[in-house]
Amino acid sequence: MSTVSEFTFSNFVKSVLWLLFWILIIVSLIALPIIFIVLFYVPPPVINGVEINPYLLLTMLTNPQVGAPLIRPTLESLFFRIAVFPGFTFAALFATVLIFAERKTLAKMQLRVGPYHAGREAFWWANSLGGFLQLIADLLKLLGKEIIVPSGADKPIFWAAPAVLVIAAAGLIALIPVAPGWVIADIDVSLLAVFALLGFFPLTVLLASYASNSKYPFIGGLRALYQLISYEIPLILAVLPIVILASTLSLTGIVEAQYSYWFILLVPIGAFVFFVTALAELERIPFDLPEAESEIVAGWLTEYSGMAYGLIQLANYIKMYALSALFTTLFLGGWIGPEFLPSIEVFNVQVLSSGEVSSIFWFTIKTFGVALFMIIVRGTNPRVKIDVLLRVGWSKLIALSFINVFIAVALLYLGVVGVGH
Amino acid sequence: MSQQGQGQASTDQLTVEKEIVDRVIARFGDKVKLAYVKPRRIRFNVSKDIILEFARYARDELGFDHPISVAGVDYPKNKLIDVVYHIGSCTNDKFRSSVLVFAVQLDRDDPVMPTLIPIYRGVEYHERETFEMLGVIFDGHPRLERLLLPEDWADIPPLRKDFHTKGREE
Amino acid sequence: MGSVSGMLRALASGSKHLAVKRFTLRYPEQKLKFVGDGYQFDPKEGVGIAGYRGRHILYHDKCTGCQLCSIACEGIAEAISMVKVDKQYKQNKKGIMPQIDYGKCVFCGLCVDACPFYALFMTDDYELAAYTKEHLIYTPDQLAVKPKYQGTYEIKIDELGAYHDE
Amino acid sequence: MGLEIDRERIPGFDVEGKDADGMDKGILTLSVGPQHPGSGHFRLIVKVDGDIIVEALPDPGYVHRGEEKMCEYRNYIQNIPHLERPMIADSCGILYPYVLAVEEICNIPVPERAKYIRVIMAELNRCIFELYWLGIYGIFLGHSTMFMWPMADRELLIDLAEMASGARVTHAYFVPGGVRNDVPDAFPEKAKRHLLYFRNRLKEYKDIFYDNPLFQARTVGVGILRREDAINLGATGPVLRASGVEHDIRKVEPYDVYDELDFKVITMNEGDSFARAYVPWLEMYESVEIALQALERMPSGPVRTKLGPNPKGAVGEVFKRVEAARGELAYYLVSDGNPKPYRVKLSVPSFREIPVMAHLLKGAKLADMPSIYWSMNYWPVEADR
Repeated sequence: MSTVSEFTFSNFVKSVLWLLFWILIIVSLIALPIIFIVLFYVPPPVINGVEINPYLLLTMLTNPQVGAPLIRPTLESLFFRIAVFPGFTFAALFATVLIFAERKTLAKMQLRVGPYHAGREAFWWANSLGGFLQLIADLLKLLGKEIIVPSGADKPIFWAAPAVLVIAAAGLIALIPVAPGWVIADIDVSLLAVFALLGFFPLTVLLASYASNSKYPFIGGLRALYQLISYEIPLILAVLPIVILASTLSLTGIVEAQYSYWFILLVPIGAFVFFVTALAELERIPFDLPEAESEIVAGWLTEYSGMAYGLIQLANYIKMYALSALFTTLFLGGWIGPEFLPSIEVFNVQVLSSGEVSSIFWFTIKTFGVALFMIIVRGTNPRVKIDVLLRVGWSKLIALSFINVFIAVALLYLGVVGVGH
Repeated sequence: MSQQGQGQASTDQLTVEKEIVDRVIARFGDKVKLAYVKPRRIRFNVSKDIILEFARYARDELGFDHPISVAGVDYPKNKLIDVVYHIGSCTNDKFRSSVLVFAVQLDRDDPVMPTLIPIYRGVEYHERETFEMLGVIFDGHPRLERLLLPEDWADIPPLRKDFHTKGREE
Repeated sequence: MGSVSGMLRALASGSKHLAVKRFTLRYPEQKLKFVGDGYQFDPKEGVGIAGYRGRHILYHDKCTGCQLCSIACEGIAEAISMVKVDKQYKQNKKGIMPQIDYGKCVFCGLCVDACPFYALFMTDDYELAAYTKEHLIYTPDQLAVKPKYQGTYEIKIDELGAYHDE
Repeated sequence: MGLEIDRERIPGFDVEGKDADGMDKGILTLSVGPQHPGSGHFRLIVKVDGDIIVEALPDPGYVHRGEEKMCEYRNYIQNIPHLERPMIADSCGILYPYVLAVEEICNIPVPERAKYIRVIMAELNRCIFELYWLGIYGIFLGHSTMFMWPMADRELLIDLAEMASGARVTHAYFVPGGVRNDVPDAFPEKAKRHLLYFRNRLKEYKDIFYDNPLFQARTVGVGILRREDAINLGATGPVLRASGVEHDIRKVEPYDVYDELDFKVITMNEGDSFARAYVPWLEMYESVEIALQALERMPSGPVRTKLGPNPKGAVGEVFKRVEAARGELAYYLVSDGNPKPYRVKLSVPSFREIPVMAHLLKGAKLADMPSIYWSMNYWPVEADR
């Protein structure tokens, strides 16, 4: 057996060429016919009274002056909202930035450097990113790893759990308004819908841990169940005064009720309880007991590997974005802030108004600030114990949230604030 | 065992050791053999019949209550295995800096002695180690199993002198 | 209330460190500075001279092939073996000199202590990584080369914390 | 919280484990280690009933390498490098009693300056170990910052140790008859600068770690070791002192120049995990104090007695102990007059903490396992030797 690896450059080039060949074959023989058949049967979309056929699309791409008036209607289409902004792409991008910010901030707190070297040798532009490419490398690593399924596992549930987690987390972001009118599902009871979606997580975690058919995941799953259920009650109670003060269950309505003052000034205890329970909901330090690695390896995540693990982490960070955004919406006035940014115009056609740009800016900044505070809390605290966690959740936080409700009611009764605005 | 004076010891230190020796001799007489008295170290050779009694006396009356070490030494020439207990003192301020050493000399072919766990709970793992390293059997030990060596160790106990490390047979 | 103040102090301490200088030594770009040229030994006094214990350096014109370093290493790492060298030296009639296997060496420096002829010292060079085990075996000729190690960074302490700087 | 579980479906539930009433106890056996993020090269077989540990059986031996047998094949000097391998984070501490024992059995005098240098190095190594230990204690409790800070500050002291000895962790610096080499001229000044800065850094640990209410919730009142148990189980070092026993070999049986230096023995009476974690922190202040005093008083002169090539020991036996970072570390050395020792027995503190650990884990909660386990100062490699 030779010590020299089989991996040579010529082999590498050969494999790349082989791959390109197959892609060409598949595209030309299968994909293109399918596209044309679909185009034949499906009518082209009509935006702003103009029928978008493929030729027009190409013209728009090459000549923006033709396409400029159509940008705004595209932005307002449901597909764009779900897929790009404020939907999944925005949330995933935000989550990615959060991961990077977390790694860099923790590193700075711990007198380290953090991700730094990735891509620096290969790309001249990687220097300015300061290690951001590490995330891409991590993603590639996770994609390339084998997903090992334990032999005794309940396979359908084991496979479904990561997907369900991502879907539930993505469902959360559909309800969050990032600017006036910029929300995917502007329903009247979106706050209730948020809690309904949060209810998915403990169940899915328990199913995932049970399906793993292993000891440590099982303990982790039970811990997650205890933790998430016991912290959902103070989470809901902490939001109750907001509903009382704003007299609406719609998140958009709650933000609009805060034009005169943010709710964090009226109910700071509620904000505190919400923040703590949000940390517990996210299973982040100091409440990462379901994944406490020094006790139960990685908790309910123990048997997950490869991209299944990556999906769970993605769901976690999307959930982190969603809960930070929820905190912003409920307590920090959502998008409210001074209008100071110019509008975005493409060839003299206004795409986003000044108000919208500023709103998106303020929303992003506030949400990022809340997430950053979560990161700092992670850097300064150890993990708590399950009994302490349950005691705090059931006695102290619930008591605090009741005090909070009384404060809100008293404010209302004394006429300090009126119902609605 | 030759007596090794190091010279640095002050005379009042040796009086403490003398006192320990006197008390032990007064209690046990000929049944224990004084091996040496050095500054802060007193060694007795005790037969295995009275070892429990001796240890209990050392713990309760003299205040030597802090087990430090249990060592086994193999002497194939004399056909003996010494099991040497080193016991310190935490409660008796007078004897605090001294270490009481008592050794049980066992027959090399049949090394059996009672365990000292009832008196010093801390010797449990030391005795297990002595068992596996020298083959000394401690009567009454609750878990006399392999400790550091693999469970399927099939050779003679490795710290006996007739066991040689691979490549170092002399 | 004690717990609240404790929590706040922890948060403040953590946030404060966002402004403290980073301690990390960015190794391949920055290298540590060491005292002297490496560990040496003065057999007349029987005492060593402080220095970093990295790769050895062998002075061919002093080595007598006495094997004392090899004997010293026998019970420690068995890294030194005596090999024949091509050239003949006046003081080294047998023409044998130590060859060191850095796959085994533990860098204790007791071979330097054993050399009575000022022939074997240690240097600052610690970057010995190689692709194969064979490359870790340094022949007497390789050992005679003086390494070009240049480390300039050391720990600096100022009011913003400790950090590595030139 | 009465969640019904079909126990036969769950792997690991010991269905046979029945209590006196014939009811299923539902004991879950967990094998913690040797490949577990919270164990090190060490295995604990933990049986839990719900969240309570019913029994914990320590199973060391995964990194055993027969140091005691190895000693019998090498002469007194050759034993130095391999004897410090079991405890590379405190390599001076584990070598110290061996060197003292060889000096006594071979009758080698030690120069005064060497004694001071040894004390400085031993105290530096004590801090190095305790920082390492503290870092791992932090990460065991999920406090990642407390892992990184001690690791960074440890670098300051490693830098000093490297400046003096030439190696960063495995110093092989102490030899019978003194130390290998004198410290460089710039050493005292640099050591003072680093030590004073290090002492300031220690205060930050209190803010972020010891005073943190979440850390206290993890450790206060957890794994209480009573004084009499601590003595009878043979606990040592910070574990013993945290249970209220004022027992420090540096005071009880001063070696080298510890009797000339002024320092306190730190004790606490609580005996819980918090006390066991707090005592090392206080001891680091004392260590810095000792090192600074020794730097002040260090005389000039030779540092090593010139030895013959292969020193022979007198016939006899010697038992030497020192206070290493983890506690009382003793060597029992028997010589038959050859250049090689006849028998070397290491009584290491980590090995002595095993019964204490088993004693404390019984009845504790599973979540308390890391905080009890690591508060024992247990170092698997040292225990296995």
